Amino acid sequence: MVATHFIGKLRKFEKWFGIVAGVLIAVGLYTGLVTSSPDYYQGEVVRIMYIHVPFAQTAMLAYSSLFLCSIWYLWKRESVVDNACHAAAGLSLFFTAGGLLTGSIWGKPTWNAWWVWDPRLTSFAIMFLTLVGYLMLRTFLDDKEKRATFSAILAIIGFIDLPIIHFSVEWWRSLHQPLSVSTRGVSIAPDMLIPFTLMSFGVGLLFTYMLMVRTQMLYLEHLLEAKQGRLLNEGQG
Amino acid sequence: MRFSQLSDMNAILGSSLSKSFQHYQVLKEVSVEIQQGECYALFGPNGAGKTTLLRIFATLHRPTSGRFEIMGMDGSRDRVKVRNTIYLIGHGSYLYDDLSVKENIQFAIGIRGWNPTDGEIKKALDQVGIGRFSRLRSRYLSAGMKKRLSIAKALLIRPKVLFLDEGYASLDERGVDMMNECIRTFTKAGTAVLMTTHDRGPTAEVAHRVGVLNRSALTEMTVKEMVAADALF
Amino acid sequence: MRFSQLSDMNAILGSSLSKSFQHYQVLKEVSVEIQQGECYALFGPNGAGKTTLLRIFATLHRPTSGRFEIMGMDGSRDRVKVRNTIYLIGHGSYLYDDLSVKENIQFAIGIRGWNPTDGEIKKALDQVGIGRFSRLRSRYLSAGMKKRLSIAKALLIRPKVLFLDEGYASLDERGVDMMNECIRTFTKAGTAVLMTTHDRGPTAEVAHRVGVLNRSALTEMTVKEMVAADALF
Amino acid sequence: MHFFSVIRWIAWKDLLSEYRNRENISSMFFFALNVILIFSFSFSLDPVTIKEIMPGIIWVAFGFTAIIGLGKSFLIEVNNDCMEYFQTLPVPKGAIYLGKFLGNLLFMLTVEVILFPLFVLFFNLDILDQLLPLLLISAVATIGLSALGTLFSALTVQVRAREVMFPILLLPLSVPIFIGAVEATRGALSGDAFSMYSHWIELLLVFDVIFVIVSFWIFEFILDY
Amino acid sequence: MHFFSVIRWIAWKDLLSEYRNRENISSMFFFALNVILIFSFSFSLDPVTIKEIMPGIIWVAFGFTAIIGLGKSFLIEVNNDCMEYFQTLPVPKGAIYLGKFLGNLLFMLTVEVILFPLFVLFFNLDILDQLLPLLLISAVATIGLSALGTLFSALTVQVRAREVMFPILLLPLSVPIFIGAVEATRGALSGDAFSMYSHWIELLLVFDVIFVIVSFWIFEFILDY
Ligand code: HEM
Ligand SMILES: Nc1ncnc2c1ncn2[C@@H]1O[C@H](COP(=O)(O)OP(=O)(O)OP(=O)(O)O)[C@@H](O)[C@H]1O
Ligand SMILES: Nc1ncnc2c1ncn2[C@@H]1O[C@H](COP(=O)(O)OP(=O)(O)OP(=O)(O)O)[C@@H](O)[C@H]1O
Ligand SMILES: [Mg+2]
Ligand SMILES: [Mg+2]
Repeated sequence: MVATHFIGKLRKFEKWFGIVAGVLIAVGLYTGLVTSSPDYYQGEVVRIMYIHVPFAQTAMLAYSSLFLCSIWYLWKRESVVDNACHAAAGLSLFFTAGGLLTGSIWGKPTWNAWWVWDPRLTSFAIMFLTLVGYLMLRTFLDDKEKRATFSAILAIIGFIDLPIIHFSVEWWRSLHQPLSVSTRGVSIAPDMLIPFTLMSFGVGLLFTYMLMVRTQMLYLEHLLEAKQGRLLNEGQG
Repeated sequence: MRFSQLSDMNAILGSSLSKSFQHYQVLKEVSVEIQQGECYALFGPNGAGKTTLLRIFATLHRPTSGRFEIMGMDGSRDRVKVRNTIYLIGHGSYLYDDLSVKENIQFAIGIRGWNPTDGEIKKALDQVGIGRFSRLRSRYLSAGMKKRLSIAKALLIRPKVLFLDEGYASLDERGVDMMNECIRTFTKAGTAVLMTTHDRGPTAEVAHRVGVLNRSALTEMTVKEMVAADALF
Repeated sequence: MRFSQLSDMNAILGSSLSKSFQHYQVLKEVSVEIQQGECYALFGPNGAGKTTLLRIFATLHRPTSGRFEIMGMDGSRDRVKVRNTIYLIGHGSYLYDDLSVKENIQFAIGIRGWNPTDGEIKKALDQVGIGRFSRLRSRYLSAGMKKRLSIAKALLIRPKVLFLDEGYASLDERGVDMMNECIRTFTKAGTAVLMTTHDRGPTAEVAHRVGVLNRSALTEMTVKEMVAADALF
Repeated sequence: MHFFSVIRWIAWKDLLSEYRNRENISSMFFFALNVILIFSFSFSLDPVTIKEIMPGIIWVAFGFTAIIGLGKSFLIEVNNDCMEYFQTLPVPKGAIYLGKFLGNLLFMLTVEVILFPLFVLFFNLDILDQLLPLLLISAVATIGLSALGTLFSALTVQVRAREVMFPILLLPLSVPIFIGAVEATRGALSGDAFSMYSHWIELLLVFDVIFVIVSFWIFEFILDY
Repeated sequence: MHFFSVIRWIAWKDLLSEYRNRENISSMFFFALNVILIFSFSFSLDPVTIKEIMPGIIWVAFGFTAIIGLGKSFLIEVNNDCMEYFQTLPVPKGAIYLGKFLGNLLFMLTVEVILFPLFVLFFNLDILDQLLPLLLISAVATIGLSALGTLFSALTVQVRAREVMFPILLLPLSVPIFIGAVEATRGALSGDAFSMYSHWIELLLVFDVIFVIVSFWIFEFILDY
């Protein structure tokens, strides 16, 4: 069946994602925290960038995958895809929280406030709240198909926030750092660019790895629930 | 004969339908065939899955596995076409409390793209015995009157396949007779009727075939066997 | 004899009770007397006012005119005392969805000032056939199981007067037998049972007396007459 | 065409029910009045501050009215399982959405049009020369709010904790609408030239189009999960 | 005594249900977070203005949380007609009120205690030295709000348009509470001496006593109309 095939694929490839992610993050952290030079204006504080930016970017990557999986679910209605959606949402919330937290920590020294009402920060907070709403909606729905469909709908309509997060710094004059890599070229020092890139890809891959593992976990939970309900006919085919 | 002419195609065909809710497998490989013009009665203990089966056929639930056809059209792929041919009288009355009986009928039929005349509406309401109440707001109808109103709608829609959940519930004795009369009207017109029920007496008067759903499996019998049986499950 | 010993006092006494809702007079000068240990069955068409009458006796509605006594206490003046002696099994299940079956029972009885032991609760649940589900959240009970739970509560509360609205509704055939068994338990213990019903068969097995409420008036008959009658209304 | 006749039937039914229950719309209106009352007590009202926060007060009041009013828009459909009837209906589900959406939009606009004069009265606003832009802003913001509100009302009305879930889902996604509406209103109230805040109105229009189209398309799945 | 045992049973049942549905309380909390979000956008936030309107923002946010949270407090009782069971119960009805009131009070206080730090964080407040008076103000204001809210929830839950009727009844009567709470909070936040705003707290206390006693007495009639 589709589900077993899909899960088999995940099991086969997951370790490669895990290994590559580990290596990239290790090297990225070393070059970022130890060998790269401190920022001219911000000093050592800037090193939190190597955590903050990858987390924030990965949060957006995670939401994008949630969005794609949701469309996929509405199209194919495979329950394993719903497991992937659930996994992506949880991870997206995790990385969003990480981005908010590291951003706040960074904000205290640079803006002298944990929080400012700036477009990027706010749109990011909207994403956070949308994800909370998403997970909450799931807990309030018992019917499996209804839960999968309704949460997919929410994820799709919530996707409108993503371009706002990304482009808000361009559209509105804001406190937050503008895009460092954009159509207008790269505006970042080379010895910062290397760890930055490593970390971005590393955390992105880490997310992919976690998504694969978590999807399998949720799928197994679903099978277990099915087994408790004496319906093994679904998973083993 | 009329019956054999129509019966070249099954009105309802379910094959190995299974359905499970979270913890609980309600239906397990249930198969059933119902011809046009036939009235099939479904018995079974509380919680056996009768309503669930009806709702699957009415395209309200998706089966966990298995497939079904209504009037030869696939129940998952051709949902919209299937929906053109079916009507379900279930627990919900599908009424708007603040519209009158007549307005409710106009809405329910009108939204399907057909506007019945006042005469047609009145005829259907009279047939189910609530013609007098056509201007009453449906908020003030009693449970039995709401059931009758649903039947009136079915009479106007003239579906190819009619699903009746707990057909006789909340009807008094005269209402039960009226219901049987209407079922006969439907089957004569070639409509397949699938109904769940707990009442053997009235069912025996109209059913052509009987199924008993118990422990997520379906056993079939004739009406005679049903009447004679000591206990059905 | 036990019966005559108890019957020196009426358990339920209604005299010329009338009740009208906004537009509509439901009951008109209805009088009825029911003795202790007696089971009185109330028939009548949809909307006749059976539920309304029960709810008046259960101190849920106030009659528009007329008065009634429960166990010799006036239904309007001594409401609190009356409430100590009655129990109503109506359409509502009185359950909290997120408490388990057992917790629900503990709450419902505990708030009346009495804490039954686990053994007593288990016995009552077993008697109605849902002992296995005592730890299930009541959200997941089917309609029939909720009905059984209400009966279990009544068994524990041991009211002097029990009102049963649509006693057999949503019970399957085995559930109906269980219900009759419980009604017998109650009447043997001297409880007066007043129940509304549409099902003549099972009612005949337990009822001592029968009333038919039609066009806001009550006519009484014996069980034999009820069984023999062609139509009750 | 059948598509439009479905829209018409839905809107007809909603408006007729609303008309039969005239208390409903007047109660919404009193609710908003209450909100204004609470606001005027909760915020100190010296003329400078009031000018600053007036747009916010207006839109928060409208927003909460929307939460209460739109949240129950699909209640009428679940009460007697009418949602189920819709599900088994052989008609395009998007038309049902549009019918409900139009009804809700009309309802919200009515409440707003009645409330505006009250704001003027209570807070001594001077808006006569800005009436047209203000009406335009109200209209475009309300379209977006109603589009989202209708969708989420249909979604949460079938959920266990619907009273809470509706605002929890609606509010974050309507933040852009609030921002646009508040900023544009601020521009209009402070007497700026239209071109100075028209970009906010354009932004609102973009959101309107996106929300209506996406909701229209996605509504199919709410009725056919 | 039986009176107190009734209170205990009611509170036990409510808290157990609430515990089984932990999402419920967290959803209330996220609702309030959403309200903060909307407010922070709707009101311009330069430091001077914010100081002016902060007490209002806090109490309007709590107020709306109360509307959503308390409004559904009796929903659990009508879902399976439990109100009817209460009515036929041979116990003092006031005890049932007190049980529900205590549960609601606890619930509101929990949400507020979690929200306060968020206000501090989001609006950069400086309240550490004023913590005690602020907690006191919250407590006395919340008692009054819960007392009224519990009563009106019981009243409106049996009414057709309950979503709207609840705030319509609650808001006007709770205006005194809002005024008292906002003024006292303003005093505390601007660092005044306690004696300078303690009369507002006394006022709130008077209202608390009146509301609790009147509601307690009047509740009998809600259950026994
Ligand atoms: C709570 C506070 C903060 C939040 C929620 C936040 C959020 C974000 C998000 C969502 C991104 C990813 C944008 C994208 O990829 O399109 C990002 C990137 C970034 N953030 Fe933050 N941030 C916060 C604080 C800060 C602070 C204080 C600084 C430094 C002064 C900062 C510097 C950056 C930089 C340099 C980037 C990379 C820019 C780019 O390439 O797009 N952030 N932040
Ligand atoms: N949406 C649902 N989610 C979870 N469980 C459900 C759902 N619908 C039905 N069930 C469960 O499935 C079982 C079958 O229910 P169903 O309503 O089909 O029974 P039924 O045969 O119609 O019974 P009755 O005679 O009481 O009407 C029940 O145990 C019920 O609790
Ligand atoms: N609260 C109420 N307000 C207005 N009318 C009511 C109310 N309760 C009942 N009625 C009306 O009173 C009449 C009698 O209702 P009741 O429920 O007592 O009938 P019943 O004999 O129990 O019928 P059924 O057999 O359907 O249960 C009905 O017409 C009903 O519409
Ligand atoms: Mg059923
Ligand atoms: Mg009745």
